[in-house]
Amino acid sequence: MDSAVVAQEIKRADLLQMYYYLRLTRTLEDRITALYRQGRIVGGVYTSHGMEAIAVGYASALECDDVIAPFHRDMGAFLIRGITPGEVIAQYLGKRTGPTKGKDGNVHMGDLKRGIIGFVSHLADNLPVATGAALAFKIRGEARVVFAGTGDGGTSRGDFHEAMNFASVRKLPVVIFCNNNQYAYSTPLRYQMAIKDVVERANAYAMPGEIVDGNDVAAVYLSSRRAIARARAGEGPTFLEFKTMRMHGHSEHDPAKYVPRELLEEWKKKDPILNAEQILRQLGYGDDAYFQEVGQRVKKEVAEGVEFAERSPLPEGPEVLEGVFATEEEVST
Amino acid sequence: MDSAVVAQEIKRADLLQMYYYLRLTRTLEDRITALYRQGRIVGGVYTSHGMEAIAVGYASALECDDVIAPFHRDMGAFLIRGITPGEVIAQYLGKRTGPTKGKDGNVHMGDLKRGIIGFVSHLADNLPVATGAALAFKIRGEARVVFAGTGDGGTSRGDFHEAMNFASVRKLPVVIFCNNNQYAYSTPLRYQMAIKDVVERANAYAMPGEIVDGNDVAAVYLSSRRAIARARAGEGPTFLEFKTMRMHGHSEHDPAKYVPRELLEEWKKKDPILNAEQILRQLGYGDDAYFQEVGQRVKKEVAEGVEFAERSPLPEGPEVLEGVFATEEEVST
Amino acid sequence: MTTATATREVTYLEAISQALDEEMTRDERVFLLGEDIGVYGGAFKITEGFLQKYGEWRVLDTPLSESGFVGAAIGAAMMGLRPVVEMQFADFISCAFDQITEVAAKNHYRWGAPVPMVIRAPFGGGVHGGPFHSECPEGWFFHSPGLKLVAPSTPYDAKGLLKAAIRDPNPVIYFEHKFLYRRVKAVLPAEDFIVPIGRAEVKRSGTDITVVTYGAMVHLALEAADVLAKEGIDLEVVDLRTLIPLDKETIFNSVRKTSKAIMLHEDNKTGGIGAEIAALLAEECFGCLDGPILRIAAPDTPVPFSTPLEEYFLPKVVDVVTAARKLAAY
Amino acid sequence: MTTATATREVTYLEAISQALDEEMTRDERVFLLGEDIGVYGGAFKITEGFLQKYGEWRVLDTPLSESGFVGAAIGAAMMGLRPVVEMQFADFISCAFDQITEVAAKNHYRWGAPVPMVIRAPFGGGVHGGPFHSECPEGWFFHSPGLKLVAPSTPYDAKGLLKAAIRDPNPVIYFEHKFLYRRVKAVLPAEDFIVPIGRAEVKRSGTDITVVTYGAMVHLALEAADVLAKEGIDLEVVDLRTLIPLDKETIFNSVRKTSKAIMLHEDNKTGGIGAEIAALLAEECFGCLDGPILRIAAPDTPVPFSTPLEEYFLPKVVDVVTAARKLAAY
Ligand SMILES: Cc1ncc(C[n+]2csc(CCOP(=O)(O)OP(=O)(O)O)c2C)c(N)n1
Ligand SMILES: Cc1ncc(C[n+]2csc(CCOP(=O)(O)OP(=O)(O)O)c2C)c(N)n1
Ligand SMILES: [Mg+2]
Ligand SMILES: [Mg+2]
Repeated sequence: MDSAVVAQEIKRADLLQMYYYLRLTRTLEDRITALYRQGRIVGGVYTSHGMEAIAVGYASALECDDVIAPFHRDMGAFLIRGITPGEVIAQYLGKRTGPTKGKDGNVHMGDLKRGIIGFVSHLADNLPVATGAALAFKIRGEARVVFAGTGDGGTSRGDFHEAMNFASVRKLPVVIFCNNNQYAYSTPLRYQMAIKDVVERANAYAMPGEIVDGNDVAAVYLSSRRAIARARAGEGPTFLEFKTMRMHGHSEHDPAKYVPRELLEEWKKKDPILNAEQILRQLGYGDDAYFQEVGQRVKKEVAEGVEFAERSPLPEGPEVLEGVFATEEEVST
Repeated sequence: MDSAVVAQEIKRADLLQMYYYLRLTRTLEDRITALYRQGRIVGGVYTSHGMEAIAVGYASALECDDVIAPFHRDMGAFLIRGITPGEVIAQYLGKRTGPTKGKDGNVHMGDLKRGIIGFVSHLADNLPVATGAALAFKIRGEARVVFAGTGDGGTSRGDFHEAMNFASVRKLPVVIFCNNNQYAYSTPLRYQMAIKDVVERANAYAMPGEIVDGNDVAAVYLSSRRAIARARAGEGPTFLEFKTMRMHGHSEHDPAKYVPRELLEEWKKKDPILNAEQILRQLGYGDDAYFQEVGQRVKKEVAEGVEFAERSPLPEGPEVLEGVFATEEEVST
Repeated sequence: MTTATATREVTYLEAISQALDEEMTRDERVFLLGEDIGVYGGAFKITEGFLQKYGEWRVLDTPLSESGFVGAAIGAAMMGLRPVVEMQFADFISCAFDQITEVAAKNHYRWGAPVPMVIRAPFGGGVHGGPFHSECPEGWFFHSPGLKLVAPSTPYDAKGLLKAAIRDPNPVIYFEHKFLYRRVKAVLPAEDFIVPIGRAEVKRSGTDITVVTYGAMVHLALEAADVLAKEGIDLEVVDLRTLIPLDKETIFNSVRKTSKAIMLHEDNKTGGIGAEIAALLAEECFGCLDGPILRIAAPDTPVPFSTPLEEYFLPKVVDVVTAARKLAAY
Repeated sequence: MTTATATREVTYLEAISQALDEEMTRDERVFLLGEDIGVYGGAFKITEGFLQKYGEWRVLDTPLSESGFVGAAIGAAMMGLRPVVEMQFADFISCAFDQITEVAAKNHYRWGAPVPMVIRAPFGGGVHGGPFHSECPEGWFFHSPGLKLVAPSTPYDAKGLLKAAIRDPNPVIYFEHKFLYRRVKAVLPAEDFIVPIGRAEVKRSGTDITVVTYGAMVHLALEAADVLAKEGIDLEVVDLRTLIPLDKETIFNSVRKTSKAIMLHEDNKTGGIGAEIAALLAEECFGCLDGPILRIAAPDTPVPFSTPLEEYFLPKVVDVVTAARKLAAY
C-alpha cells in the first residue's frame, strides 16, 4: 500500500517531528564523520546513515517512561530520548559533558533518567538486560514497555536466543527488533544465517514477527506502535525486522569495498529522508521551502552542539578512579 | 502407521541387536541405581530409564567411523560405541579402568578412539563442538557424520542457537537431536519455551526437523538413518525431536514429586522395551523365551561388569597431577 | 524455609535461607530467579517453600539460560528491583561470564547505572562432584573490577553477608560453600543483623603465624591451629569473608604482629587470591616479614572425581601443620 | 599477505601474518575461522589475501558467535585439524569464556582428548578503544588450568611464538598487542623458526633491579632502563613471552642476581599476573630479596576512553623510573 496513505494514520505533528529528527540525525552524524576525517574524533564511528528511519520511527512511538536498549546505529533514538547534539559530540570528543563523562566513547552511551540503557559493544548482550527491565515492569504491574534491538549479525549470538526465549516464556512487555542492513561488518547475510528473512528467527519462540520497510519512517513508526500496544496490553513480546541497507562502511575507516556498488545505488533511491519528504508532500504537510527551513534549523543546532562540545572540559586523569562502585545515595531514590 | 509395519524396513539382525542393547542399558542402569542406593556410588546418577530407545536407536544407525556427542541420558550409545558395562561401572566407582581413569564421574565420559566426544556438564556446550567435528569432516572431504544432542532444557542455551545456526549456514554433516522428556530437572516445558514442539526451534535456521516417537526404537532408528543419510550426502544438518518422558527423578536422589503420577502411569504403558518386544513378536523375530534368554545374557554381562569394576584399582593420589596438558606423541598419530 | 528463633541451632544452609526470606519480607523489591528454585525449592532446597510464600513473580523458575537470566537480573536491577540469582552450581557461572564481567561490572563505571544484584554461587569441592560440580570460580571475578565478592565460612557470616549483599548498591557474587551447607551450625541472633562487606575477621587470634583464608578452608585452618597449639605454635586465622574489596588493614595488622604468613585456599594455586595477598604483603609489609610467604592451595588442575584423587587435590590439615612448622622454624 | 625476505623489516603485524601463512602452507591441517577474516582480511588486515590463497574452507568467515566458533574450533581440533581462531578484539573473548575454560581447557585432563588449537586475541590499550576495545583478559585465563598463554613483544617473538602455538598439542591463547601492530619492526630470519613456549627472555640484562613484564610494557621497561642507566641504575628486563607455563627459572635467576624486583603489566593490578610472580618470589626466593616487590599496573577499573583518562590509566615510563629509584634507595 502506498506509504503516504498509510502515513495518514499518523498525526501531522508527529510526522513533522519525525522528519525533523531524521534531518537532525543525518546532519549530526555527517558532522561527526567530518570531525573523524579531520582526526578530531578518535576510535570507531558507526553511523546510521541511510537507516535513520528505524531509530527515529520506533523512538517516536514510545511513551516517555518507556525504556530503550538501542544498538549501535540508533542515533535518532538517543536524540528523541533527550540527549542533545552537544552531549553526543562531547561524548565523541571524550569530554566530561558527554553522557559517560569520557569514560566511554561514541555510541556507548546511556542514561537511566532518560530511559536509555547504555549500549554494550558485545552485540546482543543488552537483549537479556532488556528482558529484565521488562520483567521489572511486569513484576511491579507498571504499563511500561522496553524497546530493544540488535543487528542481523547480532541475532547469531546466544544472548539473542536466550533473551527471545525468556521474553516469550514470560510474555514480557518488550519489543525486540533487528536492524537488517544486510551486512555484519563485511559478513553478508548468507554467512550469517540460512534463513531468508531474519523474522523467521521469531518462529523458534512462538513470538509474533513482522517484516517492515526500515527506510519508511511511517512504516517503522506504525509497526512499532502496534508492537508497543501489544506489549503494554500484556499480550507479550513482538519481533520486528526492519529491512534496510548499511550505506557507509561498518565504521568510517572502512571503505566497504565488499559491498556491490549496484546494491548501494539501488538503496540510495530509497533514502529515508527522501521517502519522508515525499510522504509529507503528498499529504500536504510540507514543501521544499519547509524542508530547507528544517535543514537550516538542524544545521544551526548541530553547529551549536559542536561549539558546546568544544567549549566543554576534558576529564582530569584522576577521574579514572571514580565510579567503579555505586554509592548508597545513588540507589536510595 | 503401525510401528511393526514400519520396522519391517529394518534388518532382523539389527532389530534384535537393538533389543539386546535396550535390555543391556536398562539392566546396567538399574544396577548402577542399586549401587547408588547402597551408597557404593557417590555423586549424580542420571539414567535413561524409560528413554533407552533414543540412544540405542540413533547409535545403531551410525557407521563406526561416525562420531557422537551424547548428552547425559544416552547410556545405550556409549555401549553401542563399545564402552563395556565394566568400564561404565568402573567410571561410576571412580576406578582407574573407567574411560576417565577416575578424573571424572558418571556419564561424563568420552573416548576419541571410539568416536565419542566426552560429555560436558554445561548443557549444550558440546553442540558447537559437534559442529566443529562435522566441519573437520567437511574440510577433509570425509563422508563422516556427527550425531549430537541435548535435552529440552538444553535447547534454551545460547550454545544451542549458535551451533544450530553455524551448522545450517555451512551445511555441515551433523544431526542434532533433542531428548524431549518434558522436564528439565523440575522445570516443565511451559517455563522452558513458549512453543508447542521443540522441533519449531529448527525453523529459525531453515533446518529440516522431525518429531519422532522416542519410545519406539524402530522409529528412532529410521528417522536417524534418514537424517544421517542426508548429512552424509552433503545436504546438511537435520534436527530431530524425540518425544519421551523422564520416568525417574532428575538424578536418583530426586523423588520428582513435581511430576504428576498420571503422566508417569500413562508413559509406563509406552515403555520402549515393551514396545520393542511387541514389534519383535509381530514380526515373528522373537518370543517370550527369547526375551528371557536376552534378559539372562545381559544380567550376566552386567554382573561380570560389576566384578570387573570392583576388581579394578582406584587411581593413586598423585595421578591428580597427570594429564593437564597433552603431549606431542598423543597428537602425532 | 526456616524462621529465626534465638535458641535453635541453624545450619549454614538454613542461615542462607533465612537471609533470603527475611530480606524478601523486609523489601518487596527483592526477588529470586534461577533454575528449579520454585516448585523444587532449588537443587539444595534453600528456597523451599518460597514459591508458595512469595508467588511465581518473586520466585522465578527460569529457562536453562545462565547468560539470559543473569542479563535479566541486570536489567531488573537497573529498573530498581533487587534480584538474587541462584546458580544451580557455581560451575555454570562460566556461561554467564560475559554478562557479569562486561555488563554488570562495567555499567556503573561506564555510564553511571547502579546494578544492585546478587548472584549466589554454590561452590567448592569435597562433595564428590567432579570437575563440573566442585569448581572455585572466585579467582576469575577477583580480577574483574566492578564486582564485589563475599565468601562466608559460618552460619552467622552466611546470613549477615547475604543480607549486606542484597542491600548493597552493586553487583555482588556470593560464594556459598556446598561442603559447609549442613556441616556447620550455630545459634543466630533473633534480631536483624548484617556483616558489613569489606571486613575480614580474625577467627582465632594468635601470635606466631598468620593464616589468611576464606570459605571452607577456615575450618581447616582452625583444626590445624589446635594441632599446632599443642606444639606451642600459635596460629592466627584471618577469615577474609569479603574477597573484594579486600580488608588490607586486618590482614596487614595480623602479619605485622606475627611477621609470618600462610595463604590458604581451595582454589587453584596459580593466579589465586592467595597470590594477590602475598604480593600485597611483599609490597607493603616487606619490612615486617620474618620468613617466606607460603601458599597452600589446590594444584593447577580441574577438580578430580574419584575419592583418592579429590582427597589428594584438596588442601589438608597436615599441609597447614607442615607449612606452619616450617615457618616457625625459619 | 607478506612473504618473508631476509632483508626487509617487517612489523609485528606482518610477523603474525607471515606465521599464519607459513604454517598454513606447511601443514594443511591448519585453518582459520573468525569474523570478517575472509573477504575483508580481518579487522586488522592480518589475513588479507588468505581467502584467495587458501579458499573459503580454510579461511572461514563465521556468524557473529564467539562461543559457537570457539566450540567449533575445539571440535575440529579433536578431529585432527589445527584451527586458529581470530577474536576480532580480545574483549569479545568473554562471550566464549565457557567454551574455553570448561571445554577446551578440561577435555584432555578429563578424558584424554587433545585440543590443539590457537585463539588469537588482539588485546591492550593505548589505541583510544575505550572499555570494550582495549581489554587485557589474560588474567582470567592465567587462572584456568589446561590453557597455555603467550604474549609476544617483538616481531621475532610474535612470529616464533605463533608458529610454536600452532604446533602445540594444546589450546593456546595468543595475546597479540594491538598497540604494537605497526609500531615495532624487525628483520626476521628467512628460514623457519619457532620461539619455544615456556621460555622467558632477558631483553636487557642488568645488575640492580629486575623488571618482570610482557607485551607492550616490555618497551616501556626498556625505555625506563635507558633513563635509569644515566643515573647509574642498571635494570634487567625479563620479558615473560609465555604466561603459562611460567618460566620460573629465568625469573628466579634474574632476581637472585639483582635481589630486587618490579612487576609491570598493563592489566589491572589486583589478581594480575604480577601478583602471582611476586607471590612466587616471596615464597621461593624470599632469602634473596633485598627490598619489597613493587608492582606497576593499571588501576582496578575498566579501560577509559577519553585520552587524558587513558593516559592516566596506563603505566608510564615515569612510573617505572620512580619505582626503580625507590627500590635502588631501599
Ligand atoms: C560479541 C561481539 N563480537 C564481535 C563484535 C565486533 N563487531 C562490532 S559490530 C560487528 C558487526 C555487527 O553487525 P550487525 O549486528 O549486523 O550490526 P550492523 O553493524 O550491521 O548494524 C562486529 C562483528 C562485537 N561488537 N561483539
Ligand atoms: C549450563 C548448565 N546449567 C545448569 C545445569 C544443571 N543441570 C543439569 S541437568 C539440568 C536439567 C537438564 O534438562 P534437560 O536439558 O531437559 O535434560 P534432561 O535432564 O531432562 O534429560 C540442569 C538444570 C547444567 N548441567 N548446565
Ligand atoms: Mg548488519
Ligand atoms: Mg528434559
